[in-house]
Amino acid sequence: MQLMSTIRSAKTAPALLELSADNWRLAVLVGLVVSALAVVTLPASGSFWVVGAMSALVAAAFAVNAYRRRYYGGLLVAPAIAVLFVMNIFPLLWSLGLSFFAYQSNLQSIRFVGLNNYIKVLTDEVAAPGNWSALINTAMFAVCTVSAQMIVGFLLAMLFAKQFPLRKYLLILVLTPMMLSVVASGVFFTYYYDPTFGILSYVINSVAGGQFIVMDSKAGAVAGIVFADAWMWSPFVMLLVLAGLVSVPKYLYEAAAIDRVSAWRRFWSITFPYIRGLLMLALLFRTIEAFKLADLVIVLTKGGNDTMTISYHLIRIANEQNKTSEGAAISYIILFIVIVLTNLYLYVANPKNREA
Amino acid sequence: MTDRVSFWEWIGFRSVGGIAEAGWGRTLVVAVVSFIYFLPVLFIIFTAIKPQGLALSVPPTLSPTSFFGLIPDQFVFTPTLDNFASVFSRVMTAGGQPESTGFDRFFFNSIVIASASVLLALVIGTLAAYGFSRYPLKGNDTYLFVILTTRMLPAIVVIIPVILMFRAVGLSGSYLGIIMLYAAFNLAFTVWMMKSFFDELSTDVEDAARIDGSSEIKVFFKICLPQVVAGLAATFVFGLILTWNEFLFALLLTGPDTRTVPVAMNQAVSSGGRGTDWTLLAAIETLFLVPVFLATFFLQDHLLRGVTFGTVRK
Amino acid sequence: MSTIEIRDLTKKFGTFVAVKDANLSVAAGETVCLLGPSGCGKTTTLRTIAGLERATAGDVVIAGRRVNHLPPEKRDIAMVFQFYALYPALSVGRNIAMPLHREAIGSAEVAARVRKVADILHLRDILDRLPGQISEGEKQRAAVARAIVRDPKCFLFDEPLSRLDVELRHSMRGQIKAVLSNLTKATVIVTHDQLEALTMADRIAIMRDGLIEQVGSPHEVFAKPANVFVASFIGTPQMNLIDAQFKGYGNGKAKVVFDEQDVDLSVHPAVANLKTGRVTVGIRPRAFSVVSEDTRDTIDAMAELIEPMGAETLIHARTKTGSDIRVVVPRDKRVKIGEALHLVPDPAQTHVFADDGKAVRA
Amino acid sequence: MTATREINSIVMAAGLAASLVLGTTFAFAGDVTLTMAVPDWPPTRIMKKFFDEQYKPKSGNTVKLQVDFIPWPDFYTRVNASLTSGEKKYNFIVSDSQWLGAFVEGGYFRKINDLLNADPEFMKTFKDIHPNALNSYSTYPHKSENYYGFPQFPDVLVNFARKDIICHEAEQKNFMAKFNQKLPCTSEELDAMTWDDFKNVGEFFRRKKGEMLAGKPAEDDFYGIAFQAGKSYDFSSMQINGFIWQMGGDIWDETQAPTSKAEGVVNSPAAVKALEKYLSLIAYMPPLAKTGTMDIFKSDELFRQGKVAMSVNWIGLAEASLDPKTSRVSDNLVFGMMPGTKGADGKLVRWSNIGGQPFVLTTWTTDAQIKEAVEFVKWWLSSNIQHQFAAAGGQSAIKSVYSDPKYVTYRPWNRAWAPSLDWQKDVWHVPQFFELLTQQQDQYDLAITGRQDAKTTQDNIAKFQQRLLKEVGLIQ
Repeated sequence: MQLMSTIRSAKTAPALLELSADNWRLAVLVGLVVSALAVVTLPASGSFWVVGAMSALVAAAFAVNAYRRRYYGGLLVAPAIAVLFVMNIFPLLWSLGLSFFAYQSNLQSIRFVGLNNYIKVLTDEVAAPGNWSALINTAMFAVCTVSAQMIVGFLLAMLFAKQFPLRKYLLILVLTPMMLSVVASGVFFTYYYDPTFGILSYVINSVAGGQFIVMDSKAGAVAGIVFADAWMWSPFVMLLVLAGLVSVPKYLYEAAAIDRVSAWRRFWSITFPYIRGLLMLALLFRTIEAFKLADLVIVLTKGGNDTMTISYHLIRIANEQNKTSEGAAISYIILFIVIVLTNLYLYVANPKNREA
Repeated sequence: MTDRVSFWEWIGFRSVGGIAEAGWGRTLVVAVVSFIYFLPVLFIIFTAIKPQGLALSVPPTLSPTSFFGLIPDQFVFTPTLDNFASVFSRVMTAGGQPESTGFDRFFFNSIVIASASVLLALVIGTLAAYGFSRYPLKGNDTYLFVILTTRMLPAIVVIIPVILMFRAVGLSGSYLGIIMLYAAFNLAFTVWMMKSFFDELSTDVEDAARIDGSSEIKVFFKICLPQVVAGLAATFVFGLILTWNEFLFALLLTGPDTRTVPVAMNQAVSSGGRGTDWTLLAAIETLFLVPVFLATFFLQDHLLRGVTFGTVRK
Repeated sequence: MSTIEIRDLTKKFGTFVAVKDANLSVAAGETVCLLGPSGCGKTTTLRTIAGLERATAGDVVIAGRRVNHLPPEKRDIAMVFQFYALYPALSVGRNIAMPLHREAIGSAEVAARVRKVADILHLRDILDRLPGQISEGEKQRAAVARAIVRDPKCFLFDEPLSRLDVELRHSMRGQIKAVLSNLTKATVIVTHDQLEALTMADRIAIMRDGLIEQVGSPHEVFAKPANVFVASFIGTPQMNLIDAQFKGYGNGKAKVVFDEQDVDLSVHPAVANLKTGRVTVGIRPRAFSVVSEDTRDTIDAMAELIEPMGAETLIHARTKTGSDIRVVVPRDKRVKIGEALHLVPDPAQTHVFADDGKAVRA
Repeated sequence: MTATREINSIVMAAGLAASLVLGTTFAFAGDVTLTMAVPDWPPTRIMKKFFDEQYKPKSGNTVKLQVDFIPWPDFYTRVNASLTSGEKKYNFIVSDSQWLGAFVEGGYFRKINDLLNADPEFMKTFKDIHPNALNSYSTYPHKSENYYGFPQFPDVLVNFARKDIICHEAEQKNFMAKFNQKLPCTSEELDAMTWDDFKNVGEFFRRKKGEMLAGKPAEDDFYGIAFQAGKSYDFSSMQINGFIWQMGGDIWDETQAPTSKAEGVVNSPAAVKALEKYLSLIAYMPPLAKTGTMDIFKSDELFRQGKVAMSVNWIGLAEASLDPKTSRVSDNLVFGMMPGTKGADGKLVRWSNIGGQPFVLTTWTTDAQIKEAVEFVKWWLSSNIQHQFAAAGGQSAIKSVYSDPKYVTYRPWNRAWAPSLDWQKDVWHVPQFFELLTQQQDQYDLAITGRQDAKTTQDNIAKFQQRLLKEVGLIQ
């Protein structure tokens, strides 16, 4: 128990049967007994609340105990860990477990298959090619959309880096795209790209003549998706970069002006060190999100024109086809890739490692 | 006496008069770029005030006014507020009477669920961040990384266990369930962000307060918290933006009474069994944009301070 | 020729007038200090010379050329900033080399020049460190090194020593002065520290509320303050400034009344032309001789507080009606609290300022 | 504070919270609530409306129908998650006929044979449903005697056309000159169309902006035909199946499992030729077809916006084309049966894939609820309500209802309804439906967007189906 480990106890712990708010041993005992009774005697929806109350009791005892004995670290972190455990980590472990079983949620039969799901999704001659091509597409989308976001976000940030009249009002305009619901903006992008009704086609058709269809080739479809995604999320990168840019002390630029430093050198010597960490952070967050890219693809192409991404593929497998355990295996493969990338980021972003 | 001002100086890319201050020239340039960037949103807003029949007209109608003749008449439409009325009440069956669409409830739900969950995450997450920052546990970094990991997996993976869990305990379709779930999903972000803020604070003042006999609780509330108000505001805005438009969990874990707008919005994507009702969808999205837009606007000053995550600190 | 000249310079920020009609010229090889309390416009003046601010009106002339429209990089100047403005991501050596990148010289030459200034400023051992890893004094020297590594038309210093402790400040004053004296450039130093100004400057320009009050050599501004403000600002302990009624002039002495005392003071003959009325009499604390007799020439006061200052003793004396008079006497002059003092001011150090605050000397 | 007091207060607080969250679920005896998951569209809205306005339970109980209107795009996701997670929330579920297998095998959908047997009146109504509709909507295994569902909104594909274009004199004359054939104009003429005629219409009406169209210069590019050719859900299979059946091919026959084969059947020359025919029509559709997103909604939208002359689509979408608020062509519509293929005997073969949805009972519905549910279903399928439903824009699969002469007067497309019903078949109902469908849709998308020929496409589909169905034991 981490609550116990931080700082050595200042007061002696109460005896087991002493009635005291910090007697966590008694609380655990009472909690277990009452919970067990409740589980046996009450229906699930009733016993849940009794167990919940008992957990709260135990937690309260732990909290009082921790406070009296100054285990502040554990005390402060515990609620967050508890909520995360119940709502996130527990379900994650559940699906991790499922990935070792053959389980199809609509058929309710279950049997242990070890690593077979992983082997199947990676090597099976029917299932694997789809996974691999979706993974490769996802990597391509990640590279395209993240770099587009980084470039556009960076350029936007450069525009807003100085104080000027009405800046606040113009900034909020640029931030708006990321507040839109993906579905709504995605649906409107199908309109913008539509060859019959769409604005883009209208403009191009009237300027160039002929018939313009954005989404009828892989290049066009990818460009269409990347454009919409980058449009929505470049403001996020912009905010991060902008935060770095405005944190550069003004006098450094003044010194650079006095020292007659060229714009190029000024950027790399002064500005860039201030935004490097934030750029890497944006890269991390956006890459994680890029691996989850599905909504826009569903709305814009349904995965047609070879734009299937691993996340959409996963939705089809885990949701439409109810192949729950196979889906879990795929998601843990995604998680593995993302964790590797994240650690790579943390390694690169840490100056100590970089210079070594 | 006036001096020649170069173009670059005028738009603020090079300036003599105050390096960090640019003038109206810069405003003009940024306004043009921002406007172009904003155009797709503007189009949605304009679609919201378009007569339904003009949504798919060719050539597309672009503006409710001609802007003093700037825009040719064929691109101009007569604005209407009917679509906003249809968001809340419209005819659902041929020849029937207008009936309530329940959107008043959905908006209410969205606001309650998003704000409650973000605030809850803020409370729990700020406490945890303070703990991670001031009282590092054994394996502190591991905890932090695990917390970050919870944001990496596609939501679809956890959905079945979560539904099972919610069903078992009767949380399905309740406010409490979805609020707790969103709070958990916002926690990762909140903890990471707030920790960087606490890390940036100098501990001298806190130590001084402790020496003066302040309790830990008082140190936290009276000394630390007031210094990270910007961080709280920024975290709130980011959390709100991420939660506001969440779709999958909302679809699967809310009932008819707790349904949120992003789910109900699909009413307009496939309206009455035909395709998209463009003007209705635009009206919903426009209304739905307002709360988060206002929140962002009023907390905007904190945003830039908020996103540094301590990475700038040397 | 390396000179700086500002003519009728005015700088406004919105409606706030930071500098008003300032005139100043700095000759080649000359060091001028802009001295004044904070907010007086001295830094703005310097920044306007540097081109970091644009003049609202008036001209900035560097080396005989009007540079109002030129950005800093085209003015060929070097500047040391108050916070040093060292580039945090670059080593000290690369910081110093920064201004040399525009010069058409090879990297060997750059290295040689950096080494040269590093030697002058004793930075040789820390060239590879980052600014975050060196002390305040080293930062300051690095900032100076970066300024002098090049051969600009003039030097500008913004509060160069304000962040150093007293001891470092003392030694750096000497070092900077030594470095500057070897260069024949016009130099402007902004400071709020009169000691810094008095020791380093060839001339001092004293500013208040955007106006240059007086420009002169350290001796001039001390011995002949142009007005009450300069008189009060220069010199420690502060000059005694006594409100008095001028009753007339005769026998080389001015008859003044203050605090119900009639006193005849030996003053500058120009006082004779003054009309009777309110004046301010300024007398340096060290300008008093203590005599035993109460005469018409003496100012009478009672010692109230005695502060030994080492070689000298500062006495706060109070006149009958309560005016405070600071007197500095040699250490060997023993004065007790409560003792009545009869003070005779040195005529050469007695200044009369007319009702408008200006010194009466001509 | 002592631990006992703590326990007391915490338990009380938790109890309070529980009752707040769970809400009061206590109900009086005699109160029955039936909860129903339905897609949000007019046929279900009408059902709910009729129930609220007209339904009087014979039992005297207070019966409430609580309907969860779920937007169409998310309907399956929501229902599927609710069922597979064991949420046990709904008593009735509107289900696409193809989902039957997946959810029957999972034990979610309730077999209703016992209810039918117990109630002859119910059985009589039930057996009055057109056999093709009954087989599709109610049986699992397909065409067995195991019954599950009741028609909610039965649907077939019909041909929508614009009178102002196809009946225009100049167009009629030019068409005759070009094809030596009359351009179909009336409903009867539409009924008689083959896919070749349909293709001619497509070819004939391809007009660029400004070219003459029905006596006026076209305001925008104009196209002859539209039909479904989209990648998502079943938005090409439903159409292609009709081509395959009409041209003598077949899909994997689940009724003959496990002896029926996929390889050799699915990629038979007839099936390949059928797909080729389907693909040959794509060129005459609006350009969106080239992106693989020409789903039923887009083709309908293009038709309503006046960009095409003829469109094959579900009746379920037709209502919007009659409404001037959502349709630019509402004044000039004519409807006919979906085009057919000339058989060896010279008669038109009109096989088509049935659409629409049944609604089913779930296994956790209690006896008390079932009693009321049966009464409700009987009421719903009663002649009076079915007539009202049809009059409000619905369709009825009950023979006595649709064969009533009044029936064709409700809507202009109703005259095509009865004859079409005789030609309906359905796609697979097996639990592997979604796997079969997604793979097939992906393959068809490749063919539609011109990346793959018909032969390869059908070969790939056959190979996949053979393997998958063999794996699960549906093919020996």
